[in-house]
Amino acid sequence: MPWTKLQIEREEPAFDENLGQDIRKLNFGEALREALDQALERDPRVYAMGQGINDPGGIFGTTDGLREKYGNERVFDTPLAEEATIGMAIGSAMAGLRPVSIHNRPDFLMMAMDQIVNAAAKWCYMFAGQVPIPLVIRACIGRGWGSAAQHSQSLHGLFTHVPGLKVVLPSTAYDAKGLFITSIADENPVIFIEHRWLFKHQGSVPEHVYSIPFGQATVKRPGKDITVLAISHMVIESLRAAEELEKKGISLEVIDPRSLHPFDEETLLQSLSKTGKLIVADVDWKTGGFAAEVVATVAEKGFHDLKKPPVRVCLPDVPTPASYVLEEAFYRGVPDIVQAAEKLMR
Amino acid sequence: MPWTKLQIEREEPAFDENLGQDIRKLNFGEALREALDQALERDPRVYAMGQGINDPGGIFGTTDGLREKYGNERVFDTPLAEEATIGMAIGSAMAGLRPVSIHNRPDFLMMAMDQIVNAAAKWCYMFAGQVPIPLVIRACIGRGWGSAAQHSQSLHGLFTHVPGLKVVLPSTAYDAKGLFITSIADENPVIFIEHRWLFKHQGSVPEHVYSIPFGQATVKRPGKDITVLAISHMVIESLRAAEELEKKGISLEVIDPRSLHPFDEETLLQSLSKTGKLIVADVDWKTGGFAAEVVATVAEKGFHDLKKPPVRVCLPDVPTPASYVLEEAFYRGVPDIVQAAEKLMR
Amino acid sequence: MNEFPSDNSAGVISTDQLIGLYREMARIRLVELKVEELYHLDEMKTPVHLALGQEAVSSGVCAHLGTDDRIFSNHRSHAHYLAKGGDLKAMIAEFYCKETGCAKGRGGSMHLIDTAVGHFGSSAIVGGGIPHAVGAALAFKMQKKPCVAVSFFGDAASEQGVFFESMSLAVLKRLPVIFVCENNAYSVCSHISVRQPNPDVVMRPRAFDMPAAQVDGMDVSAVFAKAKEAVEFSRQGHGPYLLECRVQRWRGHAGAGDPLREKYRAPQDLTPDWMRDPLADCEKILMADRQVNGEALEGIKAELKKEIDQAFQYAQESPLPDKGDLEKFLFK
Amino acid sequence: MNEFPSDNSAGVISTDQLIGLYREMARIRLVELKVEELYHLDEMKTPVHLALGQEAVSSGVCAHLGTDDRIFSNHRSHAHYLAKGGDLKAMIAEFYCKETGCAKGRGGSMHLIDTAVGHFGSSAIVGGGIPHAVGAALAFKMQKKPCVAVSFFGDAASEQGVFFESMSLAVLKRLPVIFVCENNAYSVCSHISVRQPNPDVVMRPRAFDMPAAQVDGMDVSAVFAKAKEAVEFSRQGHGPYLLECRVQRWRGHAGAGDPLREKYRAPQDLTPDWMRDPLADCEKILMADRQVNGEALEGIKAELKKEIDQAFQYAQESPLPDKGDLEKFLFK
Ligand SMILES: Cc1ncc(C[n+]2csc(CCOP(=O)(O)OP(=O)(O)O)c2C)c(N)n1
Ligand SMILES: Cc1ncc(C[n+]2csc(CCOP(=O)(O)OP(=O)(O)O)c2C)c(N)n1
Ligand SMILES: [Mg+2]
Ligand SMILES: [Mg+2]
Repeated sequence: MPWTKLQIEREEPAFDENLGQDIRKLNFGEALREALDQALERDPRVYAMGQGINDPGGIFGTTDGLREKYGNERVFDTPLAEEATIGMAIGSAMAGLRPVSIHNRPDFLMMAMDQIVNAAAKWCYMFAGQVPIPLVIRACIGRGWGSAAQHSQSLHGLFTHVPGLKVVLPSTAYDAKGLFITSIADENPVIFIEHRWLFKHQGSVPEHVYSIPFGQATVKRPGKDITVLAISHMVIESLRAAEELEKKGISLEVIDPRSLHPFDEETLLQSLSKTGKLIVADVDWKTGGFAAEVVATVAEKGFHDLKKPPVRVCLPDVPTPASYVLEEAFYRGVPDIVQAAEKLMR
Repeated sequence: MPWTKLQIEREEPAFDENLGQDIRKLNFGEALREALDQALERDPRVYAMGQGINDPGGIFGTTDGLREKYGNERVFDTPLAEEATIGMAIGSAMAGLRPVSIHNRPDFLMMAMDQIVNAAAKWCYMFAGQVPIPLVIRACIGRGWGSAAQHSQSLHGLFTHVPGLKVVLPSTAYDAKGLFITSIADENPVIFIEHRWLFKHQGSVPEHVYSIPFGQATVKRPGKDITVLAISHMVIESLRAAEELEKKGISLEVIDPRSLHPFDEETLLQSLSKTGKLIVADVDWKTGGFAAEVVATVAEKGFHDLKKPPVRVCLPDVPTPASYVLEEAFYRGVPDIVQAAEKLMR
Repeated sequence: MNEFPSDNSAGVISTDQLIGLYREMARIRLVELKVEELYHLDEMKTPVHLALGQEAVSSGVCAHLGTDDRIFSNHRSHAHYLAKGGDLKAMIAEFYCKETGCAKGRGGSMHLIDTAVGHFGSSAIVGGGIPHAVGAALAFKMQKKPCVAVSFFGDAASEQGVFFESMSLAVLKRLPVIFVCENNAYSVCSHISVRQPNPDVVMRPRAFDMPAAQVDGMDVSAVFAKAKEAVEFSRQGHGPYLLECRVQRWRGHAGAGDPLREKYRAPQDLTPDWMRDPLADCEKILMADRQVNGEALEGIKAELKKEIDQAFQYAQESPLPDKGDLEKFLFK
Repeated sequence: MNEFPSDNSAGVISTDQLIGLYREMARIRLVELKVEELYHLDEMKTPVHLALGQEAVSSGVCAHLGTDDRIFSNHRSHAHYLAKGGDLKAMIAEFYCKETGCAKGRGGSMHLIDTAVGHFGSSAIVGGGIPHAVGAALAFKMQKKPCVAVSFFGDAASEQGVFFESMSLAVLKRLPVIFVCENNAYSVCSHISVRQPNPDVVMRPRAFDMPAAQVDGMDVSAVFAKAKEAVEFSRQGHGPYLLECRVQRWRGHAGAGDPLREKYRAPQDLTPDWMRDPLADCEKILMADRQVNGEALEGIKAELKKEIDQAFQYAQESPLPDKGDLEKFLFK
C-alpha cells in the first residue's frame, strides 16, 4: 500500500457530501476516472498520458482500466521528461488533439515550467487566437507521511499569476467530474490541481456527462457571520470548522471558487456584503499566493463592506518539513479556521 | 546597436538622481559592473557566468572587461542550458563558491524553474541549515521594440511566492550596486531582477564597496497625501508622476521596497498611517503578483489606516503584445499613476 | 572555399527543381536584404534575425514538404516561413506591427505563423519549439496521416535538455519528425567552441541510435538531397531523423549588418574569402552545368522584387491594431 | 543466472578489499532488512525506497572515494549514504523523524545528508540532483582540489533533459564528475521499455563522446573494478565518466515488500530464479576462492547487527523536533 494512501486512511476522516442519501455515490478518484473514461469515449481527439498511467495503482485509481479499454495509443505511459512531454502535448493540441497530461505532483511541473509559461499560456494570444492550446495538465498535491519539501507543494499560486492559463481546484467528487469534463472540453490550457486527501471523500455523482462552468463559485454552506473563501482541501476543513462553530453560535458561509482563473468575484463580494468579514483558506503558502489576490480584490472592490481586517489561513512560508510533528505545526485546518473566526467575531 | 538599446535611447528620458551635483555618477549598468568587479576582486570564491558574458556588449555593459581581469575560470560563457547551469551553480555553492548566474531575461529562467524552486529554495531548510546556497541569479526585464510575449516578462511575482528565495529589484544606480553586493555576500539564493529601461539612469555611486541591507525600503520622495509603493522601473514612473501631481497640489510619498523578500512592512505601514491611501505600482501582471501581496498585507495590518480602497497600477493580465501601439496600451506609467492618484483624492 | 561550385546533384535534382530552389532562395535573400535596407528607418519596430547566408536550409528542406506537413520555427524565423509557403504580405505586415500581420501584430518577427500552409509558430525561447514538432508527429501518427513534422532550430538550441528529451520521445514512439539544426556556430556572439564539447551536433542523436546526417548547409543541392532521404525515411514510418546543416550567419545575431564582427568573430570568419553564397553558387551551377539562361534567372529576381515591393507597400499601408483590442485573444 | 559466481577480480581486488566490500554490502543489506521489518509499525513515518538488491553499486563505487570527494543522491538514498560513510544513527533517526536525524527531521528518508563525509544531499526530484555533482566538480577544479564528484541516479533520471545538459557541461569543462546510473529497469512500476528507446543508458554519453561503461551491478567486484577506472580517469583530470550499473530492484518502488509485483513486473522478473544476490555471491567467492572463514563473515554480520540495533534504539529514544522551530532554517 503506497504510503500516501496509508496516511490518508489514518488521518483524514471520510467526508460524505450526501450522507445518508440513497443515491449513487463515487469518491473523488472514481469521479475523475469516470470523467476521463467518458471523455475518451465521446471524443476521439482526447488522449491521456502520464508516468505510471498503467500502473496497478492507476494514478490514485483515476486511470484504472483505461488503457485496456482505449488502447495504448490513447492511454500511455511517459518517460521522466516532463518538459518534452508537456511540449509534445502542446504540439499535439495544435494539431487538433486534446491531451490530458497527468502528473503525480505539482512539484514535478517545475521541470516543464517553460513549456507551461512560455508556450501553453502564450500561444493563443501571441498568434492572435489562431492556435489555441486545448490541454489539461493534472497534478495532485501530496501531504503527510514525510512527503517533505519536494512532494507536497500545491504551487497554484504560481500558475494563477500567469495570464493564459486556467486554474481549477475541485474539492468534491461532484465538482471533480464536472470540472474535469469542462477542462477537457475547454479550448485552452487548464491546470487541474487535486489534493491527495480529497480522494477518500465521496458524494453524489451523476452518471451522465455533465460540465461545470469555470468561474462559478458554489456556496458549499450558507451562513451569515463570516465569509470563508476556501480552496481545495480547505473547503472540507472549512465545512468541518463551520459545524464546530455553529455550536458556538458563529455562522460561516463557505464559498468554493472551484476555478481560480477565471475567478467568480461576484459570489464572493455578494457574500461579503452580507457578512462584512472574510477568511481566505488555502492549501498554498501565504505570501504571494492566490489568497493574497482574493484579499486584494476584496480590499479594492469590497472595501466598504469590509468591517474587519481579512484573515488568510494559509501555509506558513517555509518548505514542507518531513517530521510528523513539524507537519502538524505546518498544516492549517479546522482549529486555525475556528480560531480566526472567533477572533473576527470578538 | 542592439534593438533594446535603441528603444531605450528613444523612449526613456534619462533620469539623474543627483541632477546638477558635482559628484561621481555611474549609470545603472556601470554600478552593477563595479559591484561585480569589486566582489570578484575581494572574494576569490565569487565567480560569474552567463550566456554572452564576454560579448562585446558585456550583458548591457555589466560584465565588460571582467574576463580579461579575472580570467576565464571566474568569468565564463555558458551553453543554452539554463537548467543544468543553475544546477551547477547550486552544486558549486554547496562547495563554498559564490556563483553569480547571469541571464538576459527572466523569461529564460522558466527553463531552470525546477532548480530554483525545488533545489535552491529548498536545500537550506530541507537539510536543517547545514547547506545554505549562496547564489545570485541576475536577469533583466525587457521592454519595447516588439520584445513580445517571451522576452519581456518580469516574473518576480512567481519568485516571491516561493519560500527560500530572496527577491531584489533595484531602481537606481546607487541601490543597484549596494544591493548587488549584499546579494553576493548573502548566504542564500537571491533572485536579482533588473529592468532594461533603468540602465540609462545615473546617480551618485560611492566608489567603495558598500552594502544595502535587504528588507529596508527607502522613501524615494516624501509626501503626505498618497503612499505609492513602487517596484523597479515603476519607481521612476512614480517619481515623475509625483512631479506632475505636485503641480496639481497632490503630494505622493514614493516608497521603494528594494527587496520584496524580505519585505519592509514597517516603512509602508508608517507611511500609510500618514496618508491613508495606497497605490501599488509594479512592472508585473496584476493578478496574483506581488502587488496583491502588498495590498493584502495592508488590508490585514493597516486596515484602520486605510481610508480608500487601495489601487494597483500593474500590467493587464495578458502576454505582452508585439506591436508598439499595443505596447502603449499595455504598459503602465505616469498617466496611470496620475489618474489613480487624482481619483483617490476625489 | 569559394572555388567554383560543382553540381554534385545531377542525378538527384532536375533542372526544374533546381530552378525552384533557386527561386526560393532568391526570394528569401531579396526579402532579407530589403528588410535590412529599410530597418534603419525604424518603421519595423521589431527585432529581426536575418537568415542571410542560411537560405539553402529552409529551401532545401521545405521543398519536400506538403501543406499538411507541419513546421515549427525559432527566432530566426523568416526563411522557414517563406520556404514553407507562408504569406509574404502577412509577414512583412507583422514586421510593421500591423493588424494585417500573420499574427495580427501580436507576435512580431520572432513569432511568425501561417497555419494555412502548415507553419504552426515560431518560439523565441531557444529550444522551446522543438517538442511541439514531436507533438505534431504524435498527432499525425494517431490520426494516421501520412505527414511529417519538422523542427528548425539553431546550434544553441541543441544545448537545451528538451532537445534530448524530444529526440528520445520521438525514437521511443517512432514518430515522423525531422530535427533540422542550422549550425551557424554562433549563439548571439558566443562561438560554439565555448558552449559545446564538439561542434558536431550530428553526434547528439547517437545517444538514442537515431539516424542523423551532417550536410553542407551552404549547398542547396546537398541539403535537398539529404532532406529528401530524411523526409522519406520519416514519412515511411521509420521514425525521426536529424539533419545538421552547417551554415554561415552572414550578419550579426539581430538587426542589420554585423557592426561588432571584429570583436567577436572567430579568426577564420574574418578572412576576406570567408563568405560562401548558396544563391550565387546555385546560379553558377544553373548557368554552367544546367545551361539555364542568365536572363531567365534575372527574370525570376525581377518578378520577386515586384512581389516584395508590393508586400512592403501593403504592410506600410495596412492599419495598426486597435488599442482597444489589447485583451483580445487571451483565450479562445 | 544463479550459477555459481566466479571470481573475475582476482587481480584487481585484494581479499581485504573484498571483505571490505562484503562488510559494506552486508551493512546496507541488514539496515534495509531491519527497516523493512519494522516499517509496518508505522513509527518511521517517511516513505522508504529500499536499496535491497542494489547494494553492490554504492559499495563498489564509494570504495574509491575519500571524505573530500562528494556524492549527490536521489530518493533511493540509503545505500549511497551508508557506503559514503554517512552516520548510521543519524540516518535511522531521520527515518524516525527525530531532531537527531541527519537532517534534523526536516528531510525524511528521501533527503539524507552528511556533509562531514562528503554527502551533500539527496534530491527527490528525479534527475534534479545530477547538475549539483557537476557544480561540485567545477568547484574542485577551481579550487585545484584532487577530488571527484559522483552523482547517483536511476534509469528514469537518465530521461530528464538536465542529465544531458549536465553531461555536456561536464565534457565541455572537463570536470571530475562520475555519473553513476543504477539501471534497475523500473521507474515505480513502469518498465524501461515503455520509457526509453533502448535499455542501454550507457549509450547516452555517445552524444558527447564521453567515456562510459556498462557493468553488472549485481557483481560487486565488477562494479569495484570499473568504478576504479572511472574514478581514476576523472581524478587524473580527464573529465567525466558514466557508469551504468545493471541492477535488480528486489522490492517495490517504495515501502516494504513488493505486493503488486505480479501486476507490473515483466515476465522475466517473475521467474523463480530471477533474483540474484550480490551479497551472497560475494560471500561464496570469499569462502570458495579467497579461503575466508565463514565464521569471520558471520562475525562481521553479528557486529553489524549490534551496531544497527543500537542505531534503531538511539533513533527511537531520540527527541522529536520542537514544533516551535517550524520556521527555523529557512535561511542562513
Ligand atoms: C531559453 C533561452 N535562453 C536564451 C535566449 C537568448 N537568445 C535568443 S537567440 C539566442 C541565440 C540562439 O542561437 P542558435 O540557437 O544557434 O540560433 P541562431 O541565432 O544562431 O540562429 C539566444 C542565446 C533565449 N531566447 N531563450
Ligand atoms: C521530476 C519528477 N518526476 C516524477 C517523480 C516521481 N517519481 C519518484 S521516484 C520515481 C521513479 C524513479 O525511477 P529511477 O530514476 O529509475 O530510480 P529508482 O526508483 O528505480 O531507483 C518517480 C517517477 C519525481 N520524483 N520527480
Ligand atoms: Mg547559431
Ligand atoms: Mg529505476
